[in-house]
Amino acid sequence: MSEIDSFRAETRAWLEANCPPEMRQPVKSEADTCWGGKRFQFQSEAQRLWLQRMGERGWTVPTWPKEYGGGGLDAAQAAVLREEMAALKCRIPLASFGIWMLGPALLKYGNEAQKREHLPRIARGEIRWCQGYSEPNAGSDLASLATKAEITDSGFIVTGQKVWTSYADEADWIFCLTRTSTAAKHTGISFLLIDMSTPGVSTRPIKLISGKSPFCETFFDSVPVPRENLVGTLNDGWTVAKYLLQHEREMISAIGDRDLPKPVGASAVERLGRDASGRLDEPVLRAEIARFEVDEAAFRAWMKMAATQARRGEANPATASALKYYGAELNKRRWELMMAIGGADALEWEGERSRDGAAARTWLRTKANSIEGGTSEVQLNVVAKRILNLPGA
Amino acid sequence: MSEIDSFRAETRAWLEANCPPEMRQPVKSEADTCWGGKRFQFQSEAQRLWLQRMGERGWTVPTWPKEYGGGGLDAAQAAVLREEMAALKCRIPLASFGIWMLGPALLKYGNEAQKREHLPRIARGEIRWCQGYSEPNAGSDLASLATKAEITDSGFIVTGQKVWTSYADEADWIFCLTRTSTAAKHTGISFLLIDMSTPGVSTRPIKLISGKSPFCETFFDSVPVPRENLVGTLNDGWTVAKYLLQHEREMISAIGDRDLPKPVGASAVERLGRDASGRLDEPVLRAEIARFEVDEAAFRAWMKMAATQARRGEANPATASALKYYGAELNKRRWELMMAIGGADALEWEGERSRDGAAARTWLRTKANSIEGGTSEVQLNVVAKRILNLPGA
Amino acid sequence: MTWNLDESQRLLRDSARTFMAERAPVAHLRALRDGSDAQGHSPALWQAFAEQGYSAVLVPEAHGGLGLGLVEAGVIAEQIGRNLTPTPWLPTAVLAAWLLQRAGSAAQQSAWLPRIAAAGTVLALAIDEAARHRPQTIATTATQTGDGWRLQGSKLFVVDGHVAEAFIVAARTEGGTALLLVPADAAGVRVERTAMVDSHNAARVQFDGVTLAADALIGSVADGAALLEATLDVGRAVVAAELLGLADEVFARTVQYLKERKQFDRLIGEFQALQHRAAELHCDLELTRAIVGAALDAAAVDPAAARLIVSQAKARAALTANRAVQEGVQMHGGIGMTDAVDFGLFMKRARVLQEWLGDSAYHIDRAATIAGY
Amino acid sequence: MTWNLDESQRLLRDSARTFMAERAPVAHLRALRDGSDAQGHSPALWQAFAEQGYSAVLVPEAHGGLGLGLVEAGVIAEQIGRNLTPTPWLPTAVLAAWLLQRAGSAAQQSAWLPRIAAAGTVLALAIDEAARHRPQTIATTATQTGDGWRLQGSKLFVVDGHVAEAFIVAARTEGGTALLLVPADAAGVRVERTAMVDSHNAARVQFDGVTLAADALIGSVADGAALLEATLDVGRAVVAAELLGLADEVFARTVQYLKERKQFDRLIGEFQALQHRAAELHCDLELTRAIVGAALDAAAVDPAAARLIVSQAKARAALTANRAVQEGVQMHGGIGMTDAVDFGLFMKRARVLQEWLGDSAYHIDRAATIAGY
Repeated sequence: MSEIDSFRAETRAWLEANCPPEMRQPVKSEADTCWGGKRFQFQSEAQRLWLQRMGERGWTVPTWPKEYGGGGLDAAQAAVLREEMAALKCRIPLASFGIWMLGPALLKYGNEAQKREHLPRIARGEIRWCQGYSEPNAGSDLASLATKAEITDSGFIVTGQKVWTSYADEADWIFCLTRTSTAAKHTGISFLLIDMSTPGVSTRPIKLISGKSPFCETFFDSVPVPRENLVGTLNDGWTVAKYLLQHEREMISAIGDRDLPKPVGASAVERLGRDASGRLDEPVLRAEIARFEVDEAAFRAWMKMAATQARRGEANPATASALKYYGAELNKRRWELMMAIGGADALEWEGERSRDGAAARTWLRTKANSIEGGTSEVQLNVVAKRILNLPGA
Repeated sequence: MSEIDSFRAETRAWLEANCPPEMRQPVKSEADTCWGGKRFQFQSEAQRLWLQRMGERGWTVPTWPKEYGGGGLDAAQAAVLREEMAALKCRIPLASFGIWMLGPALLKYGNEAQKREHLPRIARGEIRWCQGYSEPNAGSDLASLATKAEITDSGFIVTGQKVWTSYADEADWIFCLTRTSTAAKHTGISFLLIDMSTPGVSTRPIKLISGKSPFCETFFDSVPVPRENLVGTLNDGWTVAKYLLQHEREMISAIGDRDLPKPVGASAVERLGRDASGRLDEPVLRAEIARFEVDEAAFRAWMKMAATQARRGEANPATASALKYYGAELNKRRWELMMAIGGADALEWEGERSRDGAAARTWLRTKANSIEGGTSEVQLNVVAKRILNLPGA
Repeated sequence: MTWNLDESQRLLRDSARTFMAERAPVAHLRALRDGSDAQGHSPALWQAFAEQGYSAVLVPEAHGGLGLGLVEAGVIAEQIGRNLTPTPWLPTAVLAAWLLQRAGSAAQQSAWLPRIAAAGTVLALAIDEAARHRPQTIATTATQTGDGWRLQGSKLFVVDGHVAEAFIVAARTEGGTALLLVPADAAGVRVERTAMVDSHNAARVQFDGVTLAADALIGSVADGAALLEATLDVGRAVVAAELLGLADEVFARTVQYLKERKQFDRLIGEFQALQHRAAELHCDLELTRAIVGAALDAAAVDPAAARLIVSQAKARAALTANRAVQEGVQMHGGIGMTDAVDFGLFMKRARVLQEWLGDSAYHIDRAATIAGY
Repeated sequence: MTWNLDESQRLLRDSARTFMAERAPVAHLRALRDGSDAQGHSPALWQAFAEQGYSAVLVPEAHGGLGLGLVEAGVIAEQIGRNLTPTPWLPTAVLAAWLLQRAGSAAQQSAWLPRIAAAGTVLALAIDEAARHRPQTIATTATQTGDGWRLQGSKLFVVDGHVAEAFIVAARTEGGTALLLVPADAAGVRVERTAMVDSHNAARVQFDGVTLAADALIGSVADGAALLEATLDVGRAVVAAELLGLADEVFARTVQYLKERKQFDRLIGEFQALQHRAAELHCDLELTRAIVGAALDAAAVDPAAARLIVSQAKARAALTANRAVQEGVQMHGGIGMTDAVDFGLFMKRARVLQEWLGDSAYHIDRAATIAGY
């Protein structure tokens, strides 16, 4: 038995022994996700146990080094773990911006003390992080941020406001871009880690058009931050931010691949029926759906192609922008069609019949797809410049 | 009987007496158009006679002053003439860039001698004019033209090249934008009238993708032009040009209104038949056509609205750009659909069955709609700047 | 037309513009929504509509109305669209008023038209039975009994149905289609208010063996289908005008934002890609304005002869409004996604108006059918 | 797939790229066109295809071919698309070769496959009878006689039909569909060359009581319809690859032009509106590349199971190529409208390839039908 085969056998055995049966059921709603953190309320003992066991083994972050709480697996082993978890239908033990975003940044730009301090607690789900990038007057032009970090003897005093901080009201710490110099736009930014229990930090949820509030405004009123919480070089936080943005886009562009929603055409027939010729009984809507499904099939094929190319190291990194752009626009089109199919039913906003307006709220939610994580316009700029090499973009 | 009513009665009587029956038949092809000029071959005696009679009366240019060969009619009378000609189905006696473009420029910017010299000969169809604006390296950026007009004691020596000069190979004179100063882009241009029989002028037809050659390249090799052929002020030709461009756009945007082509949907049913439910037997093509016809109906309504608003003086002059843009794109869509409807038949390029590939050639011709007379991109820039007042367009 | 107005129509437009902006701006909708208002509209505002004459626009002078036409209705609808005003005006003062003045008996006209003109009632049209608009296939049945009717079926997307005093119900019956006036308090009528995405008002209504007198019928059974279609087309033209007003307002606000918002040290309105999209949208708005005007003109003369252009206008207005709200949200970026600004409200309302009386897919298909292919 | 190639497939692609660019670039098409060539293609070039093995790609090794698959055919088609190469390759070495190796009798295979591999013949598929592709409704009839067939009907858009040695004709017959091999010189066959917009070659062919021996039938009548559909789907996947190659080439030339052409003192590639349109087109090209590759992969395994993705690929490739040529001409401005540059030729060829074996409207409709709605 090769080394990887025996790793596979051990992994399967361990998962079978340690993953509680409840954690092998499909996720039913957002509420089933385990986010960890000091204030997190576990939905079940099984959820708590699953996190604890995986965390102890470092398998919440399989490829991180062991000394920082990771599993120390190589790429092949990590793939085996993913495959075996999929085979047993194990849920992901921990969803975390710490894992997805801050971790990679610390591994690349953090100093030894920062890694030892923060990474293990991320891995074990003890601390929940949120991201403080956007500001009310920055938007797509992220680097024009104004939140001020005044330099003091012991560190910084931070004053300003962030916006679109996901789940800031439930997070323990925030990683932030702050302005430490006004001399130049991109080279006056520093990347700070801030404990949200520090006096002067406050948050306010933002009510969205979908009626939900996954984002907050976060305010800093003369918040003291110790010097050791600076990641990377003073005034060079933009380098860290760019690295993370690229990471984020790849993550967002991969989301579409996770689970395939029911085909629009099939939903339409189910709801609207067929005419005498066996076609969907709405000729023009049928044509619009069919055109959409051609594009969707092609997009799925593109995602697979891009993944293969990325694995081979043949992909232009800006491909993530192209995929992010197209996927966002496609999902918006999907939900415009779903609303048309749903007709009057899909217009309901409350009550059991419409599951509290689930269709309408999802439709409204998709409008953010082309804004968050870099607007569609920004992605097209990136494609024009980095893939097509067009001048002066 | 009111004055206008008696004018109407007289007009009708005169038209009935003077418009030859052949000139009341619908125009069958481009060849039926009378362009006038020294080298023009009349298609028939009736065509010659109709031009002569209308020219003598000044009714080729009804609203121009009588002293310049016009009819001296006011707007109301001109409308009556148009209506009566339409009622009797009289053909237009003369198609002429002299009438449509140079005439209005001379009336506004020409001096008395120029008006007396050129306008009557335009009105009678004795001289055929063409327009020399575009240059190979200018394109949409018209003002970057390079054709040089060196100033001499007696006038100018013109050297350079024009392109897209419509029917230059059949024209007698050309009105040209030339560079008389390189100090500034827009204020170093002069508007010259050039006799094309002057030594040094030569033309070469441009073969288009449709297989036709309505345009030429026109070359000037040290062509002497007398001082009196300068229209307007030296170095201020851009003012004249802008005035004419506006005129041209209005003309082009009005073309669509002249005669309504057969509806695309009706053509489709005629060729492709109906299915059992009575619908066009191609569901997706049907949806595309139906969507097109909605836009086309709306565009027609818009043209009427714009015409009404223009008559009342309520229109933004840049509306011509918006109409030009939309009309061009719509016509391209129309012919993409016509090609789809025509299928394999429409792909034929020669022979009687396809009337020498009439469909395909028209389809290819429409691709120029969004380029000639200012590209679609330029029109959108104009709309953004002059109608929406967006900054720094 | 909404653009080719005569002097008195311009005065009406200016009055409606001022009135809605002052009395019923978007903040009015917000207040009703956030207060979870039981009626979902303001009876005081509805009363004020009467004072302004808006509720009387289609009611003949003989019945206390103004005896004006669809162009005037369109002018008012446009201003309602701009302000997202929640009001039972369209079902009551357009759909019901038009149908009753066209086909109501003398008794029906005297009973209802003066009260409509005075905004003293709310009437609602009950047509749709499934999620999508399909007025050709009605399952609700009206059975002629000895001395009247028996009505059985259920309706949904009955706009303003939860506050209606009576419904005008379309039902299948022997020999054609019956349009029946049904009091909301009749035995067997059950009304369920549906909270809609746009915070406007609609209901699902069940008619369970409702018995009605013979005089509940509007017009005749033989003419019922044609009468229904004409009424719907009148409504569609006016809804198209409401969509136009909404789209106009969203676009104006978006263009304004393009002139104010800075990104990358430039006003975002300087970016050519946004300029071109804005310019294209301007074209869409102009041609929508034109065809909505033409549809109102044509429907005012004869809805039966205006079927094609009404479908074209409703489809085009839906497409334009959809594009306007989508661009409005996108060009505003994240702030456009928040409930704090009005763009979400415009987007939600646009979606409901798109669906109401048939969406663009429905009307593009209908236009093709009418055009013979 | 045209993107997920193994080593030998990459070598084939590189060879085809060099070969077409050197031996059959766009100038080759121009020369044939301007010389009004009687055959419309170069027999010497066709012979060179054999030397390169391109004509042998789908012919089994037992018959002197390479025994490769549809992916390899797609690789060659892509390079043909880039260069607008006029060649009878697709009808002969793809459609006919695939059908014969799949369903031909031993005698038919021995008679034709070695000659196809050696580019020693031209075969043409005769399917369409009306302007639009409707292979489900065939009017041409084949009647079984005592010892063979009698064929009656007429076909059009028979690509390379004017130089074909024989036709494969689809005909309706008792019990199903007959695919018949018909020599071009058989009595009752009348061939009329049709000059096409793209200066490629096609014909209208009449079969007037043509008598054929029993062994003219390929496969069986019962399987005929399925066999025809599979053959068409193989062809569609390969035509999609040709469209992809064409679109790629046009886009590359357009992007190059954006980097060179100045207007208003700037490179036109600096204008954001053009940048965004180019970036969108890049996305279209990538997703077309991906789905064309997936369709070739799937059709290589089993065309009957690949119907949906083949239709999606053909539709998507047609839409992308159409957009690429339109943007190519528009972004080039006036010069793009002249015969002196190649854009018109790309546009013309794209139009023919779009139509061939069904345009985007046909395939979007077919995809919906296959998907069950």
